[in-house]
Amino acid sequence: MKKHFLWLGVQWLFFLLLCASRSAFPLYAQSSSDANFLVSLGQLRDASFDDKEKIIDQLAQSGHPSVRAVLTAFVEDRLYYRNQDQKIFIARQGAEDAPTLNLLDPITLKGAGSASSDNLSRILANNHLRRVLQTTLARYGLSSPDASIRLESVQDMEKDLDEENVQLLRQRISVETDPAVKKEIASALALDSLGSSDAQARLAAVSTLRGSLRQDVLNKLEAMTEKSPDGSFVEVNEQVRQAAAAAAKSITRRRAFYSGIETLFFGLSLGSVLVLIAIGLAITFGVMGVINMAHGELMMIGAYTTYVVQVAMPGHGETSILVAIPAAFLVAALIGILIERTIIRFLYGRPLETLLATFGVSLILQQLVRSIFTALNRSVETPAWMSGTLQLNDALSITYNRLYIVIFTLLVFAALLVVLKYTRMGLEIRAVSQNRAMAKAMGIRSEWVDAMTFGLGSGIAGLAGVALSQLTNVNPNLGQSYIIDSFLVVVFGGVGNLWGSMTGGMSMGIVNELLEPYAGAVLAKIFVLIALILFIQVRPRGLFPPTGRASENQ
Amino acid sequence: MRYKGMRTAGLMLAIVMFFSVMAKAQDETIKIGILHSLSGTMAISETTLKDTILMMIAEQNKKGGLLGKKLEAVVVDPASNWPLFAEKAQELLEKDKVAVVFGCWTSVSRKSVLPVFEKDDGLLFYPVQYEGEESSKNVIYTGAAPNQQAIPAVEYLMNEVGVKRWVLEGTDYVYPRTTNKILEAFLLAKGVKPEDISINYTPFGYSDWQARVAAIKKFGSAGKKNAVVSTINGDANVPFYKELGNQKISAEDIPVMAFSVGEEELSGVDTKPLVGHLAAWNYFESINTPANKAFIQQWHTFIKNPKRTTNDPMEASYIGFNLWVKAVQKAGTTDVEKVLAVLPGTETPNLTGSMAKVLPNHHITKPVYIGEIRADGQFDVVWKTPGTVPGEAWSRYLPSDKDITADWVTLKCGNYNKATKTCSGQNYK
Amino acid sequence: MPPRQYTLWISARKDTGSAWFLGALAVVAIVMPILNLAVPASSALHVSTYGLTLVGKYLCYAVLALAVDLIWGYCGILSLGHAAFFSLGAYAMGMYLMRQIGPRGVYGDPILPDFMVFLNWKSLPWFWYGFNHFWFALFMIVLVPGSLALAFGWFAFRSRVTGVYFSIITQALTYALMLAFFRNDMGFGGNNGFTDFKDILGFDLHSDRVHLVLLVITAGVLAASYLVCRMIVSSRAGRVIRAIRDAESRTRFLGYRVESYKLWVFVFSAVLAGIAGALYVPQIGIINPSEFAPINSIETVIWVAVGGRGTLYGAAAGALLVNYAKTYFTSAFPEIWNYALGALFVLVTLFLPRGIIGLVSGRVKKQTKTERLRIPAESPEPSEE
Amino acid sequence: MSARGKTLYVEHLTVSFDGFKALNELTLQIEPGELRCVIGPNGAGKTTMMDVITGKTRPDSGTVRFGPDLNLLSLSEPEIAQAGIGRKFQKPTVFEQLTVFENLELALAGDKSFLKTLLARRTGAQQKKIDEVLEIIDLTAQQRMPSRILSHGQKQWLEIGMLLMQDPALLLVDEPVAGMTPQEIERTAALLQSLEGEHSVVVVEHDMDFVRSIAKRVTVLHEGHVIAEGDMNQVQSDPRVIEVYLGG
Repeated sequence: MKKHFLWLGVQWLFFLLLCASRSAFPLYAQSSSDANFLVSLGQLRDASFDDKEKIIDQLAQSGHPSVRAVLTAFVEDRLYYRNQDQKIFIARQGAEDAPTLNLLDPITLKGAGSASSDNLSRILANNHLRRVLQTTLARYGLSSPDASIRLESVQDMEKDLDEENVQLLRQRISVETDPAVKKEIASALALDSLGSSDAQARLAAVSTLRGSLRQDVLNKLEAMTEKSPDGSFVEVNEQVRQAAAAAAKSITRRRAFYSGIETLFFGLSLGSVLVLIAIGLAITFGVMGVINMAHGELMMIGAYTTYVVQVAMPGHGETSILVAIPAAFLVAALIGILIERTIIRFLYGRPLETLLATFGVSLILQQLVRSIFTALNRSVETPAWMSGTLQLNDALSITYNRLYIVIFTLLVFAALLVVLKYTRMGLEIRAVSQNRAMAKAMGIRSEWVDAMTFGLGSGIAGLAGVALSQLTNVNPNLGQSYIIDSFLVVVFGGVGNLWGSMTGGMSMGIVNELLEPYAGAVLAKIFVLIALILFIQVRPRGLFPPTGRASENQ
Repeated sequence: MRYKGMRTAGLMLAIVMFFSVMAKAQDETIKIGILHSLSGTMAISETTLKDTILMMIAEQNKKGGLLGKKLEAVVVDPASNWPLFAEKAQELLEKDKVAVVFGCWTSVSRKSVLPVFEKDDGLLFYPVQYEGEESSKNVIYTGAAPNQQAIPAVEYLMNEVGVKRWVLEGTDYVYPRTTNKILEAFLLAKGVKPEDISINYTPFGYSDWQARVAAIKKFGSAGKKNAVVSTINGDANVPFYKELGNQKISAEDIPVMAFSVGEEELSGVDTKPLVGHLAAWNYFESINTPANKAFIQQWHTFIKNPKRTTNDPMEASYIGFNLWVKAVQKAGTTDVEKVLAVLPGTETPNLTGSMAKVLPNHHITKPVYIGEIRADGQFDVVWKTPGTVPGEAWSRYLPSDKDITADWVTLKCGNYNKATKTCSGQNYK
Repeated sequence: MPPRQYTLWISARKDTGSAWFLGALAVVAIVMPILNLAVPASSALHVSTYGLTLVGKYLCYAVLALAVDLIWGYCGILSLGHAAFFSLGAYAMGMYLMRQIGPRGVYGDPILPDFMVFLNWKSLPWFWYGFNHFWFALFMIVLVPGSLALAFGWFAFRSRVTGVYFSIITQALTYALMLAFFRNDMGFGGNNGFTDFKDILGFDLHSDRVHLVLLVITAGVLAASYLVCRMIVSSRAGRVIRAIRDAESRTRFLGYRVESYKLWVFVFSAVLAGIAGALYVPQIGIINPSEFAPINSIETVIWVAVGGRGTLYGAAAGALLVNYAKTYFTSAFPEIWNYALGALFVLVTLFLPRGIIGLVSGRVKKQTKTERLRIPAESPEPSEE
Repeated sequence: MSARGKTLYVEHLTVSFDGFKALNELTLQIEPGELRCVIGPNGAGKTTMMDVITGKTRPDSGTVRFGPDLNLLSLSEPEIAQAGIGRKFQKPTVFEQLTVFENLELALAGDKSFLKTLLARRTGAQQKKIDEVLEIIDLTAQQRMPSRILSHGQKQWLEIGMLLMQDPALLLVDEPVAGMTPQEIERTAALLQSLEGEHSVVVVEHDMDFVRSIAKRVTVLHEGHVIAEGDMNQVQSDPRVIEVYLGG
């Protein structure tokens, strides 16, 4: 509570500053201000969205100490009125969290008991209002001690640069200490003064903006170089025009470069998904020669495990996914081992038989999941640390979840290599895959190795499921939509060769993304498929063909 | 000789089994066919509608059934496989002799059963918003026609939000194609410049949205107010919205108006990043009317899950079922001809406080609501049409349609050309 | 009925399996129509039109199954692309039927199919020319799948793409085609494909009689293609094909051009699949890209496996059985039929490696498990060295 | 038969599998009607040599000609077989699913294009030829059995029989007596010798007694090239042979 008052103090200071800045603006007495404040607040109840906008403006003008709190509550859908007495309240938390809400008094901002959400009606905001509220609130944020908040506020204010905002920014820039914020404000002001009547100011603005990468800046600059309908240039001053043209040119060039990088990253992220769904298969199919049509369903099970884990640990949205990774691996692996022990072990040496049987298994698994979880999608939450983008600059940003999936893929891949190369189990797996009889003779329990190998492959499918749950629908058909791709990747890379799957998947992903902007999603995909078919004609055993006499039978 | 006989046992067995099936005895109930996919890709959406109809039937039977008989549901699974839809439709009509069928979701499934219903003179209630361009004697369309969803939605964006630049993003099949075609015609008519409209199609189940969303972002940063009108179908939506959320496209900057995304689709997404994005429907679960409250209550008890959402196609199924019941009571029989005769003009209250009335073109009247996605996956209604909107089978904005009208009362035709005074199309004789 | 005199010829060759198969087929082709027309609908023996359409559909699938059995069961090449050949044949027939609609379409355009009018196409794309003639359509039904198989096979077999690699690229082929046909811009009606057909050769497709005739024709085609396949496999070429399946390079060293044998069989089997598709469309009344789905190819393989590969009649029987099971389960246990079907596949592969026919013909009993494991027929790779 | 009386020239043949030289400047010549035994320790390149001659493996360098003008390296396996070179594999490979009779029938010389075989009817001559061979390989009784149920020895014979059906000018026989009973070995020896003169025969074998029993000329391979050639005695007395082979 103490902290709270401190805040009030800060707001008061700011309020005074605000008043000082607007000479025209009279200072209310506290009590009357409260009254007016409540009145205009009350009007929010059944005002149209347009009226609400006006009211918000009034509230802001009133400069009442709790304006900020109220407006913040409004933008966050926490502003209610009680049905019986129509009194306005701020709720501590959103309605979806709890049936009963703890209320705050909008004037004192002190606790005002609680009420069930049924007796309360929320005051609706729409997109437009949210925008208005944000810019209004931004003015408050401008004086926040936290630089990042200040930055956001500036960015919000940039979205409509009216007189007031420009005023405030002008004042701010003089006192602003943080370089990033200062720069942002500078470019904002420059953006504004592009429209000024003074050619020198415009020229200066252009030169400040030359370094920018922003699309809206670019648009403004390009607009300046265009001719207006009557044939005269929009920008009258020759010199300024050329400066603008030059600036626009350099911005476009640099943006093009970054968008190239972006496409490349898109390719990598798509590729890593392909790799992830394929390497599990590279083991079951490549190493063991089992055409596992249930591979997709194992991924689906991985995804559902993620969902179950998330449900099992409510309130740990940030961490549940980390728990899900080992869980998914285990569940999928166990199911895989079950399949291997009950069905596949009777079918070694008959790859097609495994295709048929596992196809049956995939039907059963799908229906099983459908019976347990219904056919509806399951929502797997994206933890905060995985959502959002890594803003490298105004032209290039990378979404975190894609980034993490790329990393995840690399980790899984590396781990797999280590297991196969440096562990006893890996050794035995390779031994059995190369010469079963000999391995047996050397006392390797090939039965056990088979089970473990299949389990390993299935477990990795489960891991792929965890990743997919972050990208797409978690529903019983999840597997179906990926199985074909995973087979293609494995065959393209060369059956039984992990590096093959890696290069194969990545190159397929990148080619696909490079083509997509020109050919469109479908044609790009078709092209990739055809290219793959032709490639197999040239290299009938894929990128990295299996070598040695053993492979003669492949 | 015995072995040789057994060789073809399989074949014989199959034939014999047919007879056994053909020879099923009929009993004294009114049979109601439910033709929704319970497996395959469409199961996600369609199972819910199957349950809805089952619920309605149970309710009706509690009320003592219909015409003194109990209602009996005949559920089949066309497994999201279009030829199988046709087969199952035929099975319901010819083998089970059902009085009415509630079913289909995708347009192609409807198209594939249409010939069957017209040949066997069955009655189908189709509960999903669709592209129009069709009016069959044997189908009642209780979902929205384009003028009951798309057009009002775009008008809202244009007038209330002040959108100047449009991305029409859709899955590449007939519903988005038609809707976008109508919308494009409409927008151009409203003076939107062609370069301010960008139309793009992606395949079914498209999941790699990163590039597309980036492109939308770029298109949107041209300084004019921009909006996306999404006719993206089922599966592709979740990855699309996930990508929107990740690339931080906020509804304040670029609102996305969706026609195929409802409460159920959102129950599969983490909606926090999507707050404020829009959807246009004729029903929202959040709409606060006694009828709706009761319906939701009933649904939760029936499905034994207080968290299950309701959605627009469910309301359409609800309306369809009640319309049929009313019509049967009016006609005093379940005979399709007679029921079809009384259906136009039949009215039943919908769940949002207005009346759903069957029009001569076999579409119904519906109110249109615009909702903004809420953090809890529900919608806030931010706009609604003053009254109900009558469904139009043929769009007034398409040159190919302007002369065509559907009227099963006076013209007895679903595709009547006013100019040439000829009737063609579905029931061409 | 053709089957009769052939049956004599067959039984002369002491092939009782064929005799029974063709006999049963004759029964279907003769008895079903009678039961449909003569027997009153009230009677328990009456076969409804629904029943007929089903059988018609199954028989089409049986033809497809023959095609797959020939290439897989006898030549050991697992093609997962037969759905593509089937669908191409189907589309060729569909294009003819679309042209037959003429001005009776929704938009009443005398030339353009509705979906083209709808996509604002002004004129008929070149690849639609000629499809208003039935003979041309028939020609295409053979030509299109045939030439695709020829081109594809020529490359694949020449560069010795074998076993799983072949299976996967055939799958890629059909997948690519599916995506292509889903595109509305391709001019094949996109996702909806073709539907709302009016008549074939002037006969109304909605009339039961026409369906009856189609059924009989399909039965005839099935019998004919069965006999041709039988002739191939029982000829010396047939033995070469089996030799290729069992020991490919050995066959090479005997001086046989393995590639060309494979190619011939592949192309023939593709054409057969195309014909099956062509018969399928008018009876089902719709064709759309989902027929290309790779899953369909796999299902076809499964019919053959369930029936019993390498026997031809086994494949046909398998197609009938599995599809009947599907029809039955999807209405009898709509909620759980996938369990039943899945279990069926698993059990058959585990316990009936020679399929149902293997069971009833009792050949399995003579074999020990180890022997069964060695049967190369069941591995896609010719076992050599 | 056009193939008759042709000489097989193998000159400077080099084949290496990733680094390892399986054949190294191998040069040898098989005269028409000659029966030649090729011996050598494991990895001497015996099988690889046969692979190259029959077109299974392509050499890095060197030439293989059949008769003065026919360059085998430019031909595919079937073409080489058609040119009159037959091969029997180390591990007997017969068509397990086919009967003994069918196995032999497939091996019949003649046009082997698809359409021809599709319409082929068995002529009396062919029937006679098959019966003869059945006699020779002593499988007349088993001719209707599927070949998979034959004993190992019988399979070896069937395969040799198939070679005879092809009626090739040159037979390449890889370890014909592996896993045979003494009696069978004897008969095989007799059989191979009976071919001499009519056909050129190259026998690769480990079993020295067997080699001694049939061989006129013996070639010893080591590390991919010929280290000795001559009759059995010469070869056995050759110090290098003793060192690398008999000694080792």
